[in-house]
Amino acid sequence: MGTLHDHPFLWFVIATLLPLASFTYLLLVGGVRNFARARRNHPAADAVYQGLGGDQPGRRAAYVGMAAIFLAFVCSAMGYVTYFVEHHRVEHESERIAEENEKLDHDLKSLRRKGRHFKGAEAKENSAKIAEIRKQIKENQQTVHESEERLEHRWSGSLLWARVWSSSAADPGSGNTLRIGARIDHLSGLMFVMVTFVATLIHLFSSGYMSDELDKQVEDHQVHGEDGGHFRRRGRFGRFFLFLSLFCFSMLNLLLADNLFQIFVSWELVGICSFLLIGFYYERTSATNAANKAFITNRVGDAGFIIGLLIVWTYLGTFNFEEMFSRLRAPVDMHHGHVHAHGGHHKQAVTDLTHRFVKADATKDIEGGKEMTMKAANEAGQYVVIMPRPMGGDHEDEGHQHYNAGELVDAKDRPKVGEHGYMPYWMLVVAGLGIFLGCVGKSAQFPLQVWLPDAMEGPTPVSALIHAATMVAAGVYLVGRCYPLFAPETLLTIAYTGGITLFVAATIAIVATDIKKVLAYSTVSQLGYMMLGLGVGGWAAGLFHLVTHAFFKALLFLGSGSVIYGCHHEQDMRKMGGLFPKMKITAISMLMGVFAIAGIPLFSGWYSKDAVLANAFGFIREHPQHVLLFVLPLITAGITTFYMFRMWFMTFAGRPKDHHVYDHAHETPWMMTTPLVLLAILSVGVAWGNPPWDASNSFMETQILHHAQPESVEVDFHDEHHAAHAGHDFAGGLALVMVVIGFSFAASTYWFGFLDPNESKEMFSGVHRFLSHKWYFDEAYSALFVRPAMAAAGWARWFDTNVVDGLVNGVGKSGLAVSRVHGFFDRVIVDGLVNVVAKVWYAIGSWLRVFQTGYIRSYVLFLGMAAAGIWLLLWVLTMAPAAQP
Amino acid sequence: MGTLLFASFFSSPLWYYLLAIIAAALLIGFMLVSAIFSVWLERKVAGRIQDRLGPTRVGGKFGWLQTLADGMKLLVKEDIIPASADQMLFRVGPYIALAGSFTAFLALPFGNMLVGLDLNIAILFMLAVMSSEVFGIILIGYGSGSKWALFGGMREAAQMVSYEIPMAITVLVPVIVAGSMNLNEITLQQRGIWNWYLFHDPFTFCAFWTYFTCAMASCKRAPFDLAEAESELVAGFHTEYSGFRWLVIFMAEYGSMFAVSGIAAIMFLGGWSLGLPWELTDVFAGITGNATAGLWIGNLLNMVVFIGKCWFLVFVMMWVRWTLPRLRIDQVMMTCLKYLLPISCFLLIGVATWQLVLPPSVRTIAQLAIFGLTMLGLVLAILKLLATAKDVPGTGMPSMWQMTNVTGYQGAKQ
Amino acid sequence: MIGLEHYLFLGALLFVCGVVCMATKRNAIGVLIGVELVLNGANVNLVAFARYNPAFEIEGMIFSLLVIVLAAAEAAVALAIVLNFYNNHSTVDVDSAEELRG
Amino acid sequence: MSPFTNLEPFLFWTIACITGGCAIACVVTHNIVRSATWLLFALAGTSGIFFLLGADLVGAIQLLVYVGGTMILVVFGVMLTAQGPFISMRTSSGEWAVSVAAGLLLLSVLSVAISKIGKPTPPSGSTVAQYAPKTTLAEGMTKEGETNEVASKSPYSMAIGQGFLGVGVGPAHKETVNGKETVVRASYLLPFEIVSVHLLVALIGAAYLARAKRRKEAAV
Repeated sequence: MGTLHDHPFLWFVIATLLPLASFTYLLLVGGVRNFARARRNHPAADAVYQGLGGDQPGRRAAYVGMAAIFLAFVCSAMGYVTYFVEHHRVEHESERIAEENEKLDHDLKSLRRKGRHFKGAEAKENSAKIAEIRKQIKENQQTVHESEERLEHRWSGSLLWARVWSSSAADPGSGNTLRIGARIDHLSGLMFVMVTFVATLIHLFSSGYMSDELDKQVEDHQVHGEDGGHFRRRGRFGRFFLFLSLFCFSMLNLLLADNLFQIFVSWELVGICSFLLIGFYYERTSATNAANKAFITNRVGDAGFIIGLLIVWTYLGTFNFEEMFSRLRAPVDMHHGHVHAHGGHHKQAVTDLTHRFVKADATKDIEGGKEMTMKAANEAGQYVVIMPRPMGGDHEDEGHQHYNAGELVDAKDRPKVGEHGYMPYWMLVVAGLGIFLGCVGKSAQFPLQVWLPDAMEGPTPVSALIHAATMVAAGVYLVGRCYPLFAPETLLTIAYTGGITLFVAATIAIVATDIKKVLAYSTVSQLGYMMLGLGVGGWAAGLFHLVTHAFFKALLFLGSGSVIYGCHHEQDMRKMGGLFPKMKITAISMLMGVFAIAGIPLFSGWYSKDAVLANAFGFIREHPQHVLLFVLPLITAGITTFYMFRMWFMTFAGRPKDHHVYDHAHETPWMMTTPLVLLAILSVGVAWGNPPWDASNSFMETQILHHAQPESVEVDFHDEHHAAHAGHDFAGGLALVMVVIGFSFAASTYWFGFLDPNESKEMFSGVHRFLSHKWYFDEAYSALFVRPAMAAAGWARWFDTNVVDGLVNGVGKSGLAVSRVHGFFDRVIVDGLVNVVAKVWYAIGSWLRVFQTGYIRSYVLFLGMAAAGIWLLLWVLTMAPAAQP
Repeated sequence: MGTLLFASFFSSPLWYYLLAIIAAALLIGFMLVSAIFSVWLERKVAGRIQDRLGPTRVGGKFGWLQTLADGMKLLVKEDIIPASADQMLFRVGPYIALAGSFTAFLALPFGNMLVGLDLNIAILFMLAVMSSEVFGIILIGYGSGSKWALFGGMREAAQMVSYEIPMAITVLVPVIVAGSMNLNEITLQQRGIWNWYLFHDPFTFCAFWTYFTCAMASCKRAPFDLAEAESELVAGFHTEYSGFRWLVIFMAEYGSMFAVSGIAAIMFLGGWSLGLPWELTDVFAGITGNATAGLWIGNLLNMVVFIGKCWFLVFVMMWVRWTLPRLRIDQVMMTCLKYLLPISCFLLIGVATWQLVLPPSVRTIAQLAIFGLTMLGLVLAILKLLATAKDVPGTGMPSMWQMTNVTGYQGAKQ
Repeated sequence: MIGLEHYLFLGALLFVCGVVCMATKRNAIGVLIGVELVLNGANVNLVAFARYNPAFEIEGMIFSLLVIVLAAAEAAVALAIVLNFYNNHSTVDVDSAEELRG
Repeated sequence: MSPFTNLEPFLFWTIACITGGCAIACVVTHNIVRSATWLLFALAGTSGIFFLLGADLVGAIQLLVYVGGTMILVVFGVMLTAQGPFISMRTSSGEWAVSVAAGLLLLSVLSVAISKIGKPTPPSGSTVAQYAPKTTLAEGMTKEGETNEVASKSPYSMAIGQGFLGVGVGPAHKETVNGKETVVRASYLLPFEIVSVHLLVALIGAAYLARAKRRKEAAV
């Protein structure tokens, strides 16, 4: 692929491969160690085993994993800064040239106008000038194009991975290769930096948190042996970091990928890792159940993902994002800046089809496809026209065609080189929904959110990793990545899913008592915000919230981990309280996180949540029938504030409720507090812009994520964005009001004690029960899916035992009867013959045995005599003819 | 191919028999004289190193007839064969040892073509026949029918067999440089002191020291003389021997000392070459205008130089023997198998790489640098020695060096 | 003048001595000694042919070198077997190794 | 050309008598250590025969490997397995008679066979020198201005060495390769490699077999 200098995206490739290297190393070392352990009776194996640490797990795994992920962070930070600078330079340059071109265009027009009046030599001169200016414009455009190409070339690359069969001999290049590749833009670069940074801190934190696993023998208080004692096992320090490294690699590979298939592979790897890590304490039934639940729930989502993949592959013949989008969305006309679509009536002056779906209706069938009638922008049609694949190489102009409404196009159902294709519009919607279903599973959205709270069974740093940087982020990231693929209907589904999720999860979080469960539901709720933001066209807003959320959620989870560690694995908030003086660093840094998630101004959550709300507001301004999409998040903003402060107050403020816990509580070691402090700082400042108090001017959103935004977003949601910009302050103000209300409720209940929580519980006991049963989701799933499946399994078992086995047994019995008859024949006739032969040979053998003395010497003697005898024989034979005559 | 030195004088086929006998007699005579001289030298050196005089009484100023007298005494001693000994093996053992050591002299060139048998693979031949010496030792040890002798013999056998391997490999280092196993050829390539293979490259430089260590061990010289460790095994494998057979064993030992020193001198120290860039036989042939005369005169000088070098190396062995304490048997074996063997293999690979990879100019520079540095070190050492030689080795004890007025000790300072 | 047949006869003598040695010695190491004699007889033949047959000049020597080396390996293995045998039977009398008798 | 040309009859008879005599003595003696000693003399004599035949490399290797290595091994074996200081296991005279008779029969047959082959005289000069590849050292093995005369002086050892390194050294014979007649010579790289590996395997096997084991009784 070239060198780092020519292809700086390789920095990111290195960053991706580093955790893989660490994983491989740890796997090999662990494998050798286990192999040697099983054979440690043997001195060599024992030496190997002792050399690798023996029974005592070492901290080496942590160092290796941490070093790998830290180096990955360094690499990706370096790569991202390079990208940022380069991208900025190119953009600046193209802006300058665009201005220049505009000026030139102006000149051109005036020259033309004047040219009408010229005659003879003057006209000639004029036309020469016009030609020169045209040339200039073209050159300028060429320069911009080239510099963008160069940037693209420098920041992406791919390798042939697998060759699938050729779909048609005539068009061998179409849809027959899977490529493995990397493509860096602002989104993936930023995510890279965020993921590696957070993961580094989580590694650091884990090396402290998991130090129990360093013991030769770990006593698991939650597992009881048959004798009633606690379960004892060897420490699994190394294994934890092994999985952690694989997790990081999977996530980074997911970010790196330039195609859906590679994402799918990483997606599954992420799923496996989460399974392994959630089930880390696999002796506990609850942990294995949670791991299974997470895995199976994700499988449901992945089924949808696969459907989406199949549709995409069938119609587009590629998984590469750029190619997919360029086939689904109308291209830019390079010569005129716009593709003109005639006809149609629009509110805005957006008359071009650029970056839109080109819809069409079939007029008649032709050989190998259909003849389509093109529709104008925003006009409904049954089919989506798929753009022809460019010829590649010299055929730069391919794909820059004019599309006129009402024009006829010959279209095959899959695009070949230079040909149009089509796909039914509903297929496009289904593909989008399928991919989104994958995201629903991974990001724990509304129907599939049940696994995430149960995933708390894993060690707390794992929860932090899953919730902040890796797993759940993957779903949101994928929605952002595949955004141009989604039809408006799909996006609306996404928005509603997000809206429902954020509300449902937030309500459940109100009544949760386990500190980690509160955070888990808050994650689900925040993911709902992201999905909502994406669904209503706030591409940048949704992903912005993803990044800010990663920092404060990692902070909150690590903080809760710190609390749990400090309280000796006590997770129930009702037993805590008044811990502030005992663990000041944890408390203050967690407070920063709470501020951030609640949306207190100047904290990072404030910016992103406001952006999401503003986009939702813009959306309902344009589509008032979807007013729920603004109301739900607005209410939930208050609820979020309430339950987050509730958590903090219950943990740190007030009076200690359980003296046993309180007396033994202590601040955690530096390895665990350092990440907290770093994350707290970032939770505050990561989203600041210039000036910081302007909520709509966050640097990350306006300078970074907006540059990564696909062009189609601006085209599809032009009006909504306009409205959102106008209503930003209004939406933000409403949210602030909700925050204040939520905070006052929380403070009066859990801090000042004006309201008694138990009283409220009594008062709303029905609601409380409903909420503490998590809206009866688990019960409903159990009744709908689990129990029917169990019943079906039971029936299948009955069928198997009685019918299938009965058949088999019958066959066996009849075989037995046949073989009895056969056996008689065999014994009497066949064996009789064989025995006679054997007896003869036995007799010969007993005679020959006399010569087999077993003495080497006699054998040698026989050999020598035989040799001499043969020689003699030969001699006599050769002599004999001589003697004859 | 090979030529006997005297072949140029006589053409009658009858002479071959005579010449062979003469050559053999000369060689065995030299070996005897050399052994006698070495024994005397050893005792003197031991005396000086241990701050005593050594033999002084017999034969003039330095007791130089002492060994001869000892030899006479041994010859007339009663020849005892222990009752439990295996008669035949007991008798034959010493001669096998002597034959092994003596046959090595056959291929050892004392001067330009001044060699019993000019073999192409002379160095291999020498190593081969010297390796058969150990068999004699084993038979001596086994045939004596005594535990001391058996243990000594077994130790000796283990030690010699082990040390032969690194010794042979280190010898191959200069062989690779020379591209020949012909000792005459190898010596002729080392005309001029800076061309001695000792200085040829770092690997040969190290190979010399490694070789010399192995050679000392395979001659069972101290500090590797476990086979005759007096404190443990009485006299080791030759405990039961006396008289003439004992003499033979010792001749074999001193013979092989000379032989390995000879190999060292030829392979690393320029053989008979005085260190001048010309071959003396050619020089004298030029001066006299007669090739035969040149061969005679030049080779006479060559022989003196070569024997001088060998005796110097023998002296170094004695010096080491009386300086260093004896090792334990496990240490001896460990030194060989864990250190010397890998080192020698490394040197072999290294020198091959050096020859193949480096351009000739670099090799020449390296050679001159090594030569220069060695000479510098030598000069500095000599200067240091000169500077400190005035001081009497002071131990605070009255010693020979201070006995200025003692009479009766001929070596004492006057 | 000494001819090829002289050497060949010497080789044959060594060979026969080796065979007789193998046949008569009850000591396992004696058998091994017999084997060495047999191989030496063969080697003498090879080298003699190398001398007297120009077409065999290098081959004879190379073959004999290979034989020598393989004989060394064979001796090492055979002695190891003998030691093992001694460990198990406390004797080196090959007549006691008759487990293979029919 | 052997260096011993003029002395050949005398040396041959001397060495052959010693060798043959020692071989016979080796067979006849009952004491195994003596038998080994006689074998040593026989082997040394054989190497003398090799020197006499001009194969000095083979002779030296014979001395080095057989006498220096194998014999030591044999004697070690004897000593490690000897229960008394001098062991002798006598064979019954009947067996002796049969063995000697068979041996004599074999010897007579071989003698007859030997007498039936032609009586070639040794070639006057080495033919190796004619067809051996140009025995110059590789570039850079010598210093500037020096010739590589060394190599050509020793055709046998050089040719054997080159043969083991894969250079064609055997007698030339014509073969059709790809439709073209080419002169082909045998080279011995592969046997050399095989022997090397074989040697290694044999050594490891020997070490494995001979390693000290506790006896069965001790284990109980």
